[in-house]
Amino acid sequence: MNGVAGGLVAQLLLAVLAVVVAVTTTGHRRNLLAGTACAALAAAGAVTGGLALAGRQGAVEVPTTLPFSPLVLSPDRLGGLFILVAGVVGVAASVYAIGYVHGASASRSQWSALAVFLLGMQLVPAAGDAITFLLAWELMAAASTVLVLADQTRSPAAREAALWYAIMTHLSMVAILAGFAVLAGQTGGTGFRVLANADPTSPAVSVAFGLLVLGFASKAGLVPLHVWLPRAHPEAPSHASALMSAVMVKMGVYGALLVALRLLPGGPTWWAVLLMGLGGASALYGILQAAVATDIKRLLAYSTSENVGLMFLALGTALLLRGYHVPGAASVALISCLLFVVNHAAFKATLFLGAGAILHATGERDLDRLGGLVHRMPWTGASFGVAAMGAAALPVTGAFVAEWALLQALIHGVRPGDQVVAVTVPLALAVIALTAGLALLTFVKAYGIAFLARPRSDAAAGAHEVPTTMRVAMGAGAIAVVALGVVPGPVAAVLARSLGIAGAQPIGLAGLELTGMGALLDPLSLTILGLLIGAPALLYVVVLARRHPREVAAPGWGCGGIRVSPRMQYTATSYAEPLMRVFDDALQPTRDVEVTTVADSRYMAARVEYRQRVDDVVEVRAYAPLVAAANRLADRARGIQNGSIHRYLAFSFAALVVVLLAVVR
Amino acid sequence: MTTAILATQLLALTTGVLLVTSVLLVWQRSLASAVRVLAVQGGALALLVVAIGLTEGDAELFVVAVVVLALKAIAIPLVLARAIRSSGVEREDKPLLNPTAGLVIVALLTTLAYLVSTPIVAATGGTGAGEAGPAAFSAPVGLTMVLVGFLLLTTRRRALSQVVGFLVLDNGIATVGFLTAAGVPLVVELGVSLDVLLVALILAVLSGRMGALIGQDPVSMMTELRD
Amino acid sequence: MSLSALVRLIRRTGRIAEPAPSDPPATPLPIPALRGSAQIRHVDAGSCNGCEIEVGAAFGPVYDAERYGAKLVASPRHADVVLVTGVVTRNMAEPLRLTVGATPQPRLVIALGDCARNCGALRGGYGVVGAVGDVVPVDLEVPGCPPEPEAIVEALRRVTGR
Amino acid sequence: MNAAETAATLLVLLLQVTVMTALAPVVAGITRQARARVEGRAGAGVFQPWRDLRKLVTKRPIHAAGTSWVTRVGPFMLLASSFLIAALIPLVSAAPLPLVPDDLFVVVSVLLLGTVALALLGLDAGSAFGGMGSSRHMMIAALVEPTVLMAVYALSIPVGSSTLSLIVANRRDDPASIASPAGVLGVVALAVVVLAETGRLPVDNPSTHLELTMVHEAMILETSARDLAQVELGSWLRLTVLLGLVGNLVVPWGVATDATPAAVAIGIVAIVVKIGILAAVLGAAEVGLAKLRLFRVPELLAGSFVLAFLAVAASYLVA
Repeated sequence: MNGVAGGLVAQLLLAVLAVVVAVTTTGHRRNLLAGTACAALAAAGAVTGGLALAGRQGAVEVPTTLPFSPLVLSPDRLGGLFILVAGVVGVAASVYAIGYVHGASASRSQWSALAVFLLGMQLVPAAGDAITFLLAWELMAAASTVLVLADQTRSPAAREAALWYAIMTHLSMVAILAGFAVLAGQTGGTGFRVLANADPTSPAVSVAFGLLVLGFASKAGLVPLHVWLPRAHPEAPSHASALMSAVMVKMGVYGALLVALRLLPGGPTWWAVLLMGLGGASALYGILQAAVATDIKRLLAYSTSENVGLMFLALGTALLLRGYHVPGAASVALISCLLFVVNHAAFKATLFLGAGAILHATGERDLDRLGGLVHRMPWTGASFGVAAMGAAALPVTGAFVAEWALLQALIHGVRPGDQVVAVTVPLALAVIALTAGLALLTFVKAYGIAFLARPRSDAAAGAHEVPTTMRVAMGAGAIAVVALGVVPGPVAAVLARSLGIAGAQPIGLAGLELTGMGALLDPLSLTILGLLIGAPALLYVVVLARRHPREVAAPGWGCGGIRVSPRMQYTATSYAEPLMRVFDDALQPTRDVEVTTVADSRYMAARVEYRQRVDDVVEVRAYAPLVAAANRLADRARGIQNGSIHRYLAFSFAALVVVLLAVVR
Repeated sequence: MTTAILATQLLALTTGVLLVTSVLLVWQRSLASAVRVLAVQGGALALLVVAIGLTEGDAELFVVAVVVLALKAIAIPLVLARAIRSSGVEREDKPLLNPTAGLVIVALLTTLAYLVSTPIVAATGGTGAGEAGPAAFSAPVGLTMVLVGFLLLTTRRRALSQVVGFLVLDNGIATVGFLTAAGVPLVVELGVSLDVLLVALILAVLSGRMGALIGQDPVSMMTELRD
Repeated sequence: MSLSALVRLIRRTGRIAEPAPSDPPATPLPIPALRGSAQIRHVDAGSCNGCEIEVGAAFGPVYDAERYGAKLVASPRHADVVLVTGVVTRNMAEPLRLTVGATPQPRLVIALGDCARNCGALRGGYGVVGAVGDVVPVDLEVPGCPPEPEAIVEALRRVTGR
Repeated sequence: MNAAETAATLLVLLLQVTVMTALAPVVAGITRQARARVEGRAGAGVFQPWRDLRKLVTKRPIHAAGTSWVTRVGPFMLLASSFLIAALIPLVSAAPLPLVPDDLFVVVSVLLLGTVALALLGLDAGSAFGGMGSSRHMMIAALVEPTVLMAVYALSIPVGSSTLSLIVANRRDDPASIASPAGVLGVVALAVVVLAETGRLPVDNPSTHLELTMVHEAMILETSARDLAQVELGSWLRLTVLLGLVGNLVVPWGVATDATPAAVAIGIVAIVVKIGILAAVLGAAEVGLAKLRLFRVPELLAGSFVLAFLAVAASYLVA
């Protein structure tokens, strides 16, 4: 029994322990103990993942009473990477939760669900066969549904969100199940090694690919299967939404990687184009919605579907380039995909934890009612700011490196003559560029409106810094965001090894060189150069500051106006308004203006009320009809049952007869 | 040898100008400048013919070039300019498609055109600029112009700017024609160009009349012209 | 007007600005900081707009005060000189104080025109708080009702010393 | 590349930054002077911006109560990002540092650092104008991004690398590529982007006094004294460097390829001349331009995006 196997077993035991602790203890002790147990569980996962990533083999076989072969847990290097990510984020989230949870979110069920959720996420990448994969997947899905329901007693929105989430996640489950079933039918086995024998050119396998991508895409929150994201993430408690967004969604990416690289390599071109299309669409749509969102957690949720979109885009590009025999660029695209995975885990977890801190301190999620928090919550402000830089892919964060690598892959990926490539690659570049620009706006808005300027509500004015455990978790996240960006070379090398490909190697001061395309990026040297050049100016500025100290004027400059109130500031809504107008056709906001005039003249307005809401176009156009149809069907189905016991017995009797007939034949 | 290089450079330049002028026509709203751009496009077309003449080395094409210059760069623009002055409509206000979307669509149309015409390009020798024949440059460009012409025809309200669209369309056809058929017979080309001139005249007059009859002439209002 | 017509007009017009009247003034103001450059924020504290017209003329092409390093700016935070015209009315007293307070040190306040210096024709009028000097400290006064552009330019040259 | 050469390159880069910093206010002066002359005015002379800076640094900054670290650090962040770009872009010499190549993508994102600093600065004071400017600024920045990357792409195709010095060198060695449709379109698109990025007409009016039409000015309404000096110098430096880039792409001759004093001297003279001419042309041309309505700006950017896209298509599917 070696390290990996030991780690896997330890996870199972720690999960049981965590549940027991959560159920038996009470009050603040529960938060402390259960939180610690969850952190230990996650840490075990991190260690296991690290070992697997380092190449250690190890398997655990769990015999089952089911008529299947025993469940196999044997993570490969790639799985190890995802387990590591899940574990590290899990530790941060658990520590954060100790200080964060209160009321409903501190209940027995919530803590137990958290433990099970962590376990599920750490087992999915460890699965060695389809059955285990699906079981772990279901564990993850069910536990997260419970977490979304945390606030259900008080908020109907939470109940609705949980409903959407449960339906979507189980549809995805069904799709994945069907996909694996088709593959199993083709190959006659459920182990991944066996499934890998399927012939990717046969139509049946293409169907399986479609089903699997459908399932994984809906878990990954890709447009148009993203509708659960902007509902579930805001309603779940923040440590849960951090886990869901930073890790669980990645399991969809892991599934796609598993299918595209390990199970069905060398598929037809349209697979790659499909992935690129899905990715590009959700990248654009997600960031567009994020840019105009005012609920901070909704904003983050949409930005998640943007980032996952970029990951799928990178994966699709890699497959495409592989198909056209540009191995160098293909592997760089793959590496950038994994770089996105890792960095997104870092900054998105930090952002959600930060949003949770804001919620904890002000009880507000609406950016329009926040402001000036940087003075009252310096720690949160700092970590959120750093993470926001990461989300905007600015240097020197890891996301910037990932984006840079992807762009390099695109630039070097084209040989004149391959039509498909010559068309898709420029389009992909355009999509990525627009996405990057909008992401910049989105996160300048998120940080600038929430933390800078003057408070827009009493809640924001009365904010306070959050407990230590939360600060520690957020700070660690922020450090990770920068660290990943400062030493991209080793990171990328590890990622490349986890895929068993070449294409990236460290250079200079932990810089990254993309071998075969003469492109290199050394953020540390860049920073040093910047400091070197900026130093004299900085020195001069400091001297000036000593000689001519600042003075503070009471109000900001309002054209000499005397009554300058915080309500005159730009809000998140107004900040995104120009963009809203530019993309009016895509977003289709509903605006209505209500003018109430004074009694004696209808030309003098007493008050003007302006309302504007942006609904999710996809949801309104695509899902609303479906939901309506489902309801009609349900109404009709109600006709069948009238409560008479005889009729129900008749139903089961008929069913029995039918089954018997089927058996006889 | 040097003439070959010169011809290639000329081809690259003229096709580039044709492409950009078509984009500009989608870009701006002012009819007067649209006509000016159209004139430039005509000139570029004439130059293109010259370049082909250099590569093919037949003198007949130079005559065609002169004719094209006279008609497309001078005559038709003049006619249109007068029509605009008489109609008093100088802007294409609120086209059915806002310019931003139109421009993005043009980008996609261009890609499509290049895709479709790759076989032709391949047929006329390689995809590299060095050995590519004239068709390699202008077949896709011509196709793009045809598509852009249709775009203008379908999305513009003013009759005159639709005339412009029609002329772009014709220029595109001419471009493709010159190249793929390595020079249409002189007579045919002359006939076509004269027809176009005729059409331009008639449309100009008509739009003038329409202007006189129903003030502004949004073509979308002309739904009564059935059977 | 089409671009070509504009170009033709420009060529026809040529240089409008008159040659600089004289050498820099003998008695520049003793603020070395503002030597060579002075950004000006203009405040109309309750003027009849006569002075505004003259200020406009002073910064127009003919007198071109900008050539001496003076420049009108949008925000007092950017300004060194607050150029006040007209008597200070009740509603403008506080804004005037705020504007001067919003101007970083070292700064100058110029009272432009007789109204600004001593209420001029509007002395004792309804809603008049007083001259500029009664509200904020004034460093330089420019007489005249309204003062001629030359006078304004001269004052500005004393500030910039050019 | 051994240590000595690296040191030499570094030295040249520092020299380049110094020259550009000294030149930046003069460039602003040139544009204003050219404008003044075309308008028939005498103008304040090309060194007026320097006088303004000299005065600004000796004043006492004022800022509103409740402003945060952004107000104190933001201006310097902008300035520092401009310095870094001035070092990265091959202006005087086309010999990149071994570990810090002048990758165009990196250059763009360093530019964005400055953009973000300015946008946050606008928001921090909590005044209506600042927020307005910041919001418009970020919208334009967001829409510029696709165009600039597409232009970068178009320029990088012939070279097969996004490294600027290689692109410049390639254009110098193969002048035909400058006149080629792809080359021309790419540079035109880039030029439009430069106008948008540096807040010149027709995207933004650098000399407006009306708050409601402001973009860049509105963000810095609250900034004073040395903070203002840093912001202004940073923006001018940005303009100067980007003009220099366009200049070197259109006329790639005179750029030093090695660190010999003679070559460097020639390089300095060449780049100063190029930038000076471009600045004068810019200033004079702006007289004939009016500011676009904010919601017409996307049309302009879409247009230049299409140009860049055509450049890409042309270079793939034909040449």
